Amino acid sequence: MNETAFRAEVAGWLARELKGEFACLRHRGGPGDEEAFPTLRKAWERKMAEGGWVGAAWPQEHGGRGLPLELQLAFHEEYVRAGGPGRMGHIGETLLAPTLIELGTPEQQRRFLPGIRAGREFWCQGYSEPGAGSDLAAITTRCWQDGDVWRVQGQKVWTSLAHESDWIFVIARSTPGSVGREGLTFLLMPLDQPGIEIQPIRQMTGEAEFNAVFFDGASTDAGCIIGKPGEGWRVAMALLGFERGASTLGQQMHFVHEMQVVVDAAIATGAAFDPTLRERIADAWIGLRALRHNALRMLAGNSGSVRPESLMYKYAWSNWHRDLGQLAMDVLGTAGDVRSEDDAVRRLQQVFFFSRADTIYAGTNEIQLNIIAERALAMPR
Amino acid sequence: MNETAFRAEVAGWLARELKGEFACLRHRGGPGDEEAFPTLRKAWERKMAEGGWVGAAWPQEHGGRGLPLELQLAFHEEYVRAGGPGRMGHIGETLLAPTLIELGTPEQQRRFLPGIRAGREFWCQGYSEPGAGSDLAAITTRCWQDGDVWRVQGQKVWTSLAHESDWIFVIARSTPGSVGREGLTFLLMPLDQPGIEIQPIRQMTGEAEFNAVFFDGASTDAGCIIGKPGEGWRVAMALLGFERGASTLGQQMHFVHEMQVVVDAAIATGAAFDPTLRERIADAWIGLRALRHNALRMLAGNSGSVRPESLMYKYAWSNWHRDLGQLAMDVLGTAGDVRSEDDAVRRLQQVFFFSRADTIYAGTNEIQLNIIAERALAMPR
Amino acid sequence: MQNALLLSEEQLALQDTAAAFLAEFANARKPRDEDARLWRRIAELGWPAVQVPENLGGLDMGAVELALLMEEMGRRLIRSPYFASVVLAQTALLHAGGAVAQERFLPELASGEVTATLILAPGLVWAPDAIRIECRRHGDGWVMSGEAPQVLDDGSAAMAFVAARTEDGFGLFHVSANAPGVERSPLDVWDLTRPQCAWRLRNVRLDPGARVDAPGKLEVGLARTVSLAALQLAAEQVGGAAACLDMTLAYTKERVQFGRPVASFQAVKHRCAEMMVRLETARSAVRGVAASVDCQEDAQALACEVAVARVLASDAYRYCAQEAVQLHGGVGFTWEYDPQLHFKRAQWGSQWLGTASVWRERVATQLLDLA
Amino acid sequence: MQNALLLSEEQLALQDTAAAFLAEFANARKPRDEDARLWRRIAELGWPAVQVPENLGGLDMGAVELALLMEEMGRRLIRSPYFASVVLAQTALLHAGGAVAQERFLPELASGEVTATLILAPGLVWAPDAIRIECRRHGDGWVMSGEAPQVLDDGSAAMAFVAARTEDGFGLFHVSANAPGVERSPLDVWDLTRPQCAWRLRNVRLDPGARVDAPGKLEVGLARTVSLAALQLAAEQVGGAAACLDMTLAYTKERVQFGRPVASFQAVKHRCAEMMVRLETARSAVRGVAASVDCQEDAQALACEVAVARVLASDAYRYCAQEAVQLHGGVGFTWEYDPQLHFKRAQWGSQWLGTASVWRERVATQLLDLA
Repeated sequence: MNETAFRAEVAGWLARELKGEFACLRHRGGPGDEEAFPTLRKAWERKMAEGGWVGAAWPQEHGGRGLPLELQLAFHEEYVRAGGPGRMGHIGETLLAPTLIELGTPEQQRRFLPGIRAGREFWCQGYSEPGAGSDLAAITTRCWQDGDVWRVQGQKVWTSLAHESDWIFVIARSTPGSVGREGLTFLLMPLDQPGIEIQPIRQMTGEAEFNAVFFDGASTDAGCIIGKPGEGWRVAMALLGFERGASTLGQQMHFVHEMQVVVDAAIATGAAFDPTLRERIADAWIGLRALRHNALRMLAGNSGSVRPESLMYKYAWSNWHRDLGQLAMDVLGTAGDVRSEDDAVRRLQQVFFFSRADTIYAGTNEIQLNIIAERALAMPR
Repeated sequence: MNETAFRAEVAGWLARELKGEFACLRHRGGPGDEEAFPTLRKAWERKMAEGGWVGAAWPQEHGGRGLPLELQLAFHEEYVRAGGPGRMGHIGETLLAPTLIELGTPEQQRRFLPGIRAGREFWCQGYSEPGAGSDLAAITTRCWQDGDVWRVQGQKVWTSLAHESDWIFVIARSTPGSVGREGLTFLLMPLDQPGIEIQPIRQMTGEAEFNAVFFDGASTDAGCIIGKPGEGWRVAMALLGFERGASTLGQQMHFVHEMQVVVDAAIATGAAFDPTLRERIADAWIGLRALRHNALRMLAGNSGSVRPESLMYKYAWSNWHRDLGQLAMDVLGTAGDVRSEDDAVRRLQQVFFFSRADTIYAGTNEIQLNIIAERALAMPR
Repeated sequence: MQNALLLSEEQLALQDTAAAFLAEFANARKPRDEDARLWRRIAELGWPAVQVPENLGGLDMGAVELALLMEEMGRRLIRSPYFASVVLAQTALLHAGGAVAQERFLPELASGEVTATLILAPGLVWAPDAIRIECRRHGDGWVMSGEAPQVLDDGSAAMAFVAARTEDGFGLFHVSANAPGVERSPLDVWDLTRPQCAWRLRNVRLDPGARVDAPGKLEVGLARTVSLAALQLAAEQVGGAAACLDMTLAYTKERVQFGRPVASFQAVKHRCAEMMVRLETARSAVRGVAASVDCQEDAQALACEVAVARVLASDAYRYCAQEAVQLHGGVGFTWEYDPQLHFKRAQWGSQWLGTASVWRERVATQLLDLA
Repeated sequence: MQNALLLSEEQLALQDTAAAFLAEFANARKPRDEDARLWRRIAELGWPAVQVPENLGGLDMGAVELALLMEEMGRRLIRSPYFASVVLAQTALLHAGGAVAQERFLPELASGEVTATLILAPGLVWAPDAIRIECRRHGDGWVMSGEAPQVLDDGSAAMAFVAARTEDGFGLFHVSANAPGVERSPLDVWDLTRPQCAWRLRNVRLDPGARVDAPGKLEVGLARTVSLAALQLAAEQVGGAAACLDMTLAYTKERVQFGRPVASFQAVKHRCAEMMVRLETARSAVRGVAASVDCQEDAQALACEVAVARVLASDAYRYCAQEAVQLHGGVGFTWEYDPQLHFKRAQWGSQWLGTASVWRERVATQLLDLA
């Protein structure tokens, strides 16, 4: 399909649908704002599914449209340009589904993909534990087979949107006494069962979009493990590999929006005349353009086997975003002290506070630098 | 003695003596400029000695004037304010002499202090080796007693002014097979002997004020070791402890002079109107004032047993100085590309290049941060 | 030359007492209705009196003692009217106020019976052009109108000293919080340890004695007030930065990942060392500047000296708070752990009494433009 | 949408060839009299022709190919007239020159038989107010006078294209290096890989055809020249930064202290990782911008895009060179090890064609003032 026509199709659909009851969702949701309108955003997911936009990147045989990379990019750009809300279904659509397609059985694919594709089943992620953060392989949550089912005992933490999800994928230790990356198993678990308790974790803003998830003999049927028992680490890492797909450019379009909000605020407050803030605003814009160039380079994939631009991408965007948050507050000045109902101010305050999590979750800055040093630069452990 | 009167005495003496043949020495010499007029600066040391200014801080029984701390500070401030040249004798006067006074025998004191006090014997330092830089305890230079003398075999490196010195103090391994801080001995060696060869090390400016010193069975008589054989590490560290004395404020007065040269250059070049450079100039001035407050706090000594302000002082001043050098070049702009005969430009270029050594010698930045973390913050190794 | 950085026995004792008291009574995590009780204890200790002259019921100490107290209060994130009433209002009265006003207000402020706040241009800077409140002659007295959208006041201030525009210049006025026409509403602030109110003044009638500035002292006095308050804010920030480092050390020494305490990783060690360097540099600056300000007459020279403390402490606190959040990992981002409290207060403090950029520019002006 | 960052087979081959050739012929440590021989080899490879149109004897490639070559030359610290003649002089002719001048000069410049340089305002910026050279009508021709105290010219340039003030504006003129009145003296520069000369012009007679700018294209063309040259400087800086990282990795993996390779210390690892992040960010920016400039018509938009590459590459090179010096420890500071060569060139490059601050301000103007 011609890209221009495709962009027109996306933009046209969004212009028709993202209004009326959904109008209030524009530029809402996403990390730092997940508590905004969760029910309505689930309805929006079903609307998206009806439009054929959920799983559009999946192969056609799995219910997708098999969109090539450049159209995926075009879709994300148009979506964010139109103010499309943060996606409730993205963990299922962009992380679990590609993993199922690559590593799941045909039966698992038939069982789970349609619910995701329809915008009706929502997923969350059970990786980190209180004692296994940066050291993810230190997982102590246990699992074992018990007749027709697998059971899980332990605790996961930092689970975004668990309270709004139907399923969780979990990595747990199936070989008693095993250590590190060995002896782990990757399970798909329904959340609505007596053996699972979800507790919100209050974050520094006072909101709670992360959760602790407690498993007390919770069960799932034996067909719900991906890969073989003991292969969980490999599956878990394959899933994380899908994080650097075309949706990174969608994330960047959110950043473009935030950047514009900062620029508008600077013009409004007079911060635009402060030499230091001018320079920081220019640096933020420069950094954002560089993120885009870097993402395109990553997607072009012609930088050899080491692919430094991929290994550094999470570090680069999270620190850029954190700096933007600090800049935003400095642009607001003392007015930033007060919780605001103004959409622009609220957004900037969210960026300031929530971006502090960006450099921590999904591999802290420190872990990212270790990874770069060891994998990209081959420095000794 | 009244401080005001003392300052007048110092200033008056300098006004009388630092002229005529010595006029060209004003603001010359010191790290980065040690190749300037070495012979004349030695004559200046003798002049200083005649004026009673060499060893003025030493106790009177060792030929000093027993100046209290506040008058030492006053001396250094007046000296640099008058443009007093970098001191050729400072390693003997401020490092070796206090060590001899604290740990040397009466005989050693009688033998070495007068030559230093008279501005006639010059000393240099033999600590680092090619394989023992940050890891100073990895010393492999050997020494052994051979009848009435001790002999030394090995290589020292980064020895400032060795080619202009008469004596070197050396730390070498006296216990064969010992490792680390054990089995080392601290020796005083005459440089002018067949077993010693001095090779200049060309630094990035093209000049050579550091040297490599090769010992091939070089000898010194048995009375020339400080402390007992095997106690060398303790002596070496005691000597380094004298580096944070009142002379730090003298060093700061050199920095005050350099800061003023930067400010003058910024006004002359128009860099003063560049918002970024303005801010950096202000930051440099702020950092310099903070160094002074920190040094006074360090000398007041009432911050408990950990003394964080002492442990961080070397890291703080060396990084401040390095930043000043970068700022100076940015103020000069493209004119900084060309080697200049203009005193002010030359000084700024020296600061730029030579300050790169500041964060390396006498404990690199990295070693300084380790020391801070382990000693001041009690973080585990 | 006496080394000004040498603390006396009395100063060290004051510091120790404050540290012990505040460790016990820290209220950042306690309900707001505890605040009044803490304030009574602080008043009993005499802290509101430190900088007030003896003849007005004060202890007649100097900026060094005040800074030592502020540092300890900053370390414990104390929520109290101290900053507004002592550091702002008292300082303004001491340096811009007339003798009559000083005699009228300082004794009760020194005793801590009542508290006050200060209203200048937004952000508490001395910028006449930005003053939004107007005060017109009205009979013998005055009538005042205007808005101060953000005032450092937890709602308990009995009065504000308000810099207002008059028909022929500016004046500093005493306004009682319960005067008719004064409307005060609490703001929903991020930093819960530093409450703010909006003050709206609608035709507030003031008696003839409400104008408190001494003739000819207003501009210099308020400029000096801002400098001295910025120095004390810097002291508070040093205490906060120290708390950030301490809690980060405690957490990383305890937290085990990859089979060893996080504090044993060299990158973490260097980061903590860098925190210490910035913190202790700022502390040296605050101590050194505090020891000199009481004899610094020239306003511009005072501002340059204060800039050293203000810039370094504000930046150090932001840096240390940010690092505390980061080095706590996941929990650093939660409500339950303390890094977030410092993170918010560090941001708060960076925007009031002039940003670091504003203070740097004061230094640049002195060095580059007036040379 | 074709991903502009995808390099073609031909581009990858050009890069590989350049890397192999330059690894062998790098001349930064060789005597100056080797330079001419290296230049002949470079000319044989056709590199001076990359951006010249085919009909003028060129290869008609674009900014991407030129940037790939510049990156490799930067990595090897090549000392040659390439930057002056190709990146500066050719670019000026291509964008500000008239057809006659292009036909006259580009073929010989593309062949590498002769080289040229460019003289604009000091520091190679397009700032008409700062142009110090004057050119007056004289009969049919012109007479030029003035000084260019620092010109990128190793003494071998056969000609300079000089932006000069005329009676009614500005013009770009061809000046032969051996014309009477031209006095050229080499400068004693710190960065020996980037030689400079002072040019003094005393009543230099120019023939009528010496004015080379196309009517109406001077300002836009020279602004565009500075932008495109700044992009290529950025490419060179990326290569230099990469060399700094590579040599630091090699040294720290080899150097043992405390019984282990220095590269195994986490703090060193994180520092090298940070170097890589800055370097690769700059590289992505240079590649991305190079892929778009040939179709970017608007001068201000072009400048903003180039600013991304210029700011990031200049800062990354300075950072990586500084870190290379530091992480080499004592030897990093010596003449014999290469970090100093990069350290000097990084400083050099940060000051020409507009500092990072200047480019940031261009972005700020576009975002904040023209919005």
